[in-house]
Parts: sequence; structure tokens; C-alpha cells
Amino acid sequence: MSESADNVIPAGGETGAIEPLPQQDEMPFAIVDGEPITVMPRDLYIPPQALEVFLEAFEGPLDLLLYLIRRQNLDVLDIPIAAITRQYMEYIQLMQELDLELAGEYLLMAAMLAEIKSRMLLPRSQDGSQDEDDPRAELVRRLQEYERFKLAAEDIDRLTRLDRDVYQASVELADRQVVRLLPEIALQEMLVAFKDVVQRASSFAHLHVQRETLSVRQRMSDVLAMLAGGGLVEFAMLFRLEEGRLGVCVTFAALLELLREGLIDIVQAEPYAPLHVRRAERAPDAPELDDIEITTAS
Amino acid sequence: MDRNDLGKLVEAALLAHGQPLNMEQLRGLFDEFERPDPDAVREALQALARDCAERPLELVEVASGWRLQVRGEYAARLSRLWQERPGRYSRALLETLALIAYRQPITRGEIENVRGVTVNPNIVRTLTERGWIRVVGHREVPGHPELLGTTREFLDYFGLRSLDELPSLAALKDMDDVGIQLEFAESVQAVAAGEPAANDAEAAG
Amino acid sequence: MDRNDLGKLVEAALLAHGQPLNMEQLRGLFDEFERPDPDAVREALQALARDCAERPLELVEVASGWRLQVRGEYAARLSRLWQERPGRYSRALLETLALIAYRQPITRGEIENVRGVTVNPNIVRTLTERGWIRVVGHREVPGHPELLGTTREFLDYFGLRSLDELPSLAALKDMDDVGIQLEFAESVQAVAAGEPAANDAEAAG
Repeated sequence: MSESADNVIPAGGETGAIEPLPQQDEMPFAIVDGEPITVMPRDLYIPPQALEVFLEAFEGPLDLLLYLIRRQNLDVLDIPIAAITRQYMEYIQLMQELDLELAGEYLLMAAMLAEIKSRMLLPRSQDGSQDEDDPRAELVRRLQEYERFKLAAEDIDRLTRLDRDVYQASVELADRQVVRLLPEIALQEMLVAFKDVVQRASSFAHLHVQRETLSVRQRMSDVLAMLAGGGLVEFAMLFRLEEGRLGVCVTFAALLELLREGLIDIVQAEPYAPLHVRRAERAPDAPELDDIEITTAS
Repeated sequence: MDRNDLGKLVEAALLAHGQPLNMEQLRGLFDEFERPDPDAVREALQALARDCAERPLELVEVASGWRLQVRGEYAARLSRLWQERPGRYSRALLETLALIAYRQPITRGEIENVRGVTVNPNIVRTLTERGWIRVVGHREVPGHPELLGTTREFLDYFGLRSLDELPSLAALKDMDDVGIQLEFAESVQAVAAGEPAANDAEAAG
Repeated sequence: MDRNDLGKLVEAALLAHGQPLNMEQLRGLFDEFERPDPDAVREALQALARDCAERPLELVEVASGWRLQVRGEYAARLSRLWQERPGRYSRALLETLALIAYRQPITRGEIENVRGVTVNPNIVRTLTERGWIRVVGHREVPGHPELLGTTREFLDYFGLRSLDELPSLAALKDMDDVGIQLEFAESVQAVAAGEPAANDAEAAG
């Protein structure tokens, strides 16, 4: 492996690669032990055993190209396409020799580079608009675009990260309980449900309920609840004067309805004694106590 | 590392870990050459416990070490943070509730006659636990079936002052499309609603 | 509830919850009749942030609300509490994440176009499992490819309130700006060439 590396790698580091830009020689490529290195090393300055890892570290052809360009301090906007293409091809060849799984994208890029190179050889127009049809334009755009996100990825990696740079502060809560929320109902849901069930019972006409009846029905429940104890309750106690005439009427209608349904008894010990009301205690076979709902409904 | 710094590190460790830390773990935060002795750590823990007095926290020692916890007096209020998402009530429950509201007092048998299916006992239990219906009496027929009616909480929940504010069946019958129903229901709620409904929902929870 | 009590409750809630809490959640700790207005809550948060100065904590606002966190200066030491080192993410994953974050909604194909390589399905799966990205829709082109976007958890995790707080993307330069004349290009290079060694090391690493 080191052999093949030695064979191929020097090309990657050939100073020839930057011959078109001799001024680059003034710039150090690297500082090693404080000494500026101004000549490209003759090899990849990576231990051969690390070579495979190194090559695999590229995130694709754009990444590799960018590396080749940046390594030589070249501007992405003005790539010496011939030199870069040659270096690129040498890496590709190296990868193939090392039997690295070479994604098709690398070969596609190789073809693209070759095409650009050939177009660069064609004579340019003289009208000053050559930058518009610079054959490198598309490649430059892609390289720049890729580099932006390569840098953005590094930025994201540097962001303050939970569980690495900072930790969520948390403590237990003594006597913690879980509160179970109850489902909510909107009024219209219930109304729609009612309408449906009544329609299904196909008894709309018969179930016709008037507004007043509802408060009577409510009051019927209230009265029954007041009688729940089983004892006698004074008739007058069931009325609340503060409700006014309407309230009294509603209560009275409720009492009549309860009486009719056989749910209460009204008793009087003797004439002119106060009336008392209690829950009905009927013979279980009382005929009028058939299912009221059905009677009303059908 | 001075005492104050040690105290802060101990607090930081307990808060970051969120679980009890024992002496070994606390001392393990340090390399051997700088490791505080157990007494120094205990002192830092005591100082931290004192600091907690003016904060909603307390330092407790449990089987697996020391742990910072929010004091129990906050439990009731903070438990709201772990509320489970409410489910939805079934159609059968809505219909049952509606029939009880409109036709109270009513027995299960009567509800079944209208709905054409038996009433699941869970529905009646759920509605009772919710505080929306109650048994208001028994019909004096064989079996003495319970008569069900709605409660004041029911009215409060729906923002009604009385059952009168429910639309009559006739009005419901005329409401053919949902749009009208919504409009109507909203106006009923708008008129009737102070904001007791929200309170009740909370109280019920 | 006086200001001091409110402050303690807010601290207790943030610590007990162990996750960010937003204004609605903080105010939801109270029944309606006693609920503090947002300004009062914000004031309590500010006071808490000041208190944190002398403790190992800091209060930060992230996408889902406010969070109390142990300050970064303790991270190196506290990392000893966990056996596992915090995950290092590959460049491929971070680049994919960056593209989704800055270019969302974006399809895999679009990510591939920029990166020049196919997107490894494992990366998308890892990011999804982490809760950092999700499918936000489908592009109306043949195949209906999934459109990916980042989540609030992503912002929370990286301590951001919104995508606006991401570091800005490097500007694209136009070939025109540099000029085609070699001399000009040279001088730009001389100025722009910053730290070649560092670049090389990074790329190699």
C-alpha cells in the first residue's frame, strides 16, 4: 500500500501544480515547528497507513476538490483547472488502487473536470463577456455552495449543545402527582348528538319539547333530589320565593308532572294541614308507571 | 478548589445529573491529586442545604446518595406540568348525556329505548364522576331503576344558567346544517358564559 | 401571590419539569382568578436570571421556552458523571443537518445536489430519531419526495430561539467580483489567504 502511495502521491504534491501561480511561493503552506514551509511536500505528509482513512474522510467529489484547492491556497473563483484536474484524477486512481468503494459521483466529477478542461482550451471570444461563458462557472458555483454548507456544518457543530456543553438542570419533585385531564365537550357536540339520537328514534314530532318543559324537567330532578332522603318535605319548602312567580310556576308544574309520572306522593294529615311531599311508594305493578319515554315517544 | 467553588460544583453536579449522587460520585468529579476529602464534600453539602432554605429546593439524603428536590409544598401546583392529554368522549356518551339533559328525570331503560342499544354502565359512571349527572330518585317499578338528572356543574360547564338555554327540539330540528348549529351554540354560550366553565373544568380535574 | 413567591414557583417549575417551559405553561400553573399577567412572569424570570449569577446555573430562552441549565464552564468536569461521551457527529451528518436547517423545506435530492453525494439513509434516520428533523410535506413532482425540515427540539438542543439565530451562511462570491485579470485575482488571493495550515489540518483530520 505504501508503495502505491509513493508512486502516486508525489503528483498530488507536485509544485508543478501551482506553476501557473508562481507568486504562491512567497506564501507558506504550513508552519511546522515554527518554520514556514513554502514548498509543497513531496508526498502527502500522512503516514501511509492513515491514507485510507484520509481518503475515506472526503465527503464526496466536491469535498475532495475543495481540499485540493484550499490546500494550495487557490481561490475557488479562479481555479487552475488543468492542474486541479490532474491532481483530482490522481486521487481517484489512488482510491481505485486501494479498492476503496468509489461512489459514481467521483467519476462523474472527473468527467465534468475533463470537459471543462477541454472547453478551456478553445479560443475565447474577445468581447469582454468571457466570464459569462467561463466553462468553470458551474463548477465554481457548486464548489462555493458546497463550501458554504461545509462551513455551516462546522458552525452548527460549534453551537452550544445540550448534554455536551451545557446540561439541563432538573430535580425531582417531592410528592409528584400526575393530573389526568378530562375530555372536553363543546355544547354543540352534545346538541348534535341529541338531534341525531332523536332523529334515529324517528320520533321527532312526538318528542317535541317546549322551552318551558326543560326548566320543568330540571326542576323535577331538583325536587326528586330534595326528596332523596326518603322523608316528608313540606310542600311550601319546595318553592323558592326569590325565584318569583315564574319560578313558583315551574316548581308547581314540576310537582304536577312528577305526580302524573307517579314519582311523588303528596300527603296531607288532615284537612287544612300543611301539604307534605315524599317519594312515591307505589305497588310495583302500578300500571301508569309504564315506560314514560315510550309513551311520550310513540 | 476553595469551599465556595466546591459548593457550586456539587450543586451543578446534582442539578445536571437530576438523580442522587453518592460520595464516591461526587469525589469522582476530581482527579486524584485534587480530590477533596469526604469531610470537605459533606461540608459543601451542608452549606448547599442551608442555601436551599430560601429557595424552593431541599437537599435530601436517600439510599443512593444526595439529591436536590423541589419541596413538597409545590407538588400540588406543579403537578399540572404532568397533565395527561385528555381523550375524547364517545358518541354514545354524548347521546346519553343529551337525553338525560333533555328528558330528565330518566332511567337507563328509557335511554335505551330511545337509543336502541343498552347503556354502557361505564358511561353513567363517567358522567357521574364528572359531576354532570346524578341519581335524583328511583322509579317505583320492579327493579326500582335509578332516575338520572343533570347537575348544577353540568350547567356551569356548558355556561348555561338553566336548561332553558338549551335550544328546544323544535329549534334543533330546524337546524339542518352544522353551520347554523355552531352559530346558535356559540351565541348561547356567549350569552350565558361568565367564565365558570374553565374553572369548573380545572376543579373537576 | 407576591413577587418573591412567584419567582420561587417559576424556579421550582423549571427545575421540576426538566424541560423548557413557555409563558403559557408557566401561567397555566395558576387558576384563572389568580393567574399572573405575562409581565409579572417575565419579571420573575429576570429576577431568577439575576439570582443565577452566583450559582452554577443560567436561565436561557430557547425555542420552546425558558430553561435553567448548568453553565458551560462546568461541562468538562461534569461529563465524568456519565459513562458515555457526548456523541460526536460525522461531517456527513452535520452537513446534511446544515442543509436541512438553512434550506428547509428540502428534499434528499436537493441535499444530494449540493453535497455531490447520495444521502446515507442512516443519517436521515439518526436525525429523525434524535427529533431534530421531520418530514414536513412532499414536493409535488414525480415520486412525491419528502420535504424535510428541522424541529423545535433541534433549536432547543442547540440553544436557539429560532432559525434566525443560526450563524449566518457565508456569502457567495461572484466570479465577476474577482475579475478575470490574473493580477487582480492574485492580490485577492494574497489578502484572502488566511491560515492555510489550519485549513489543511482540518481537512486532513
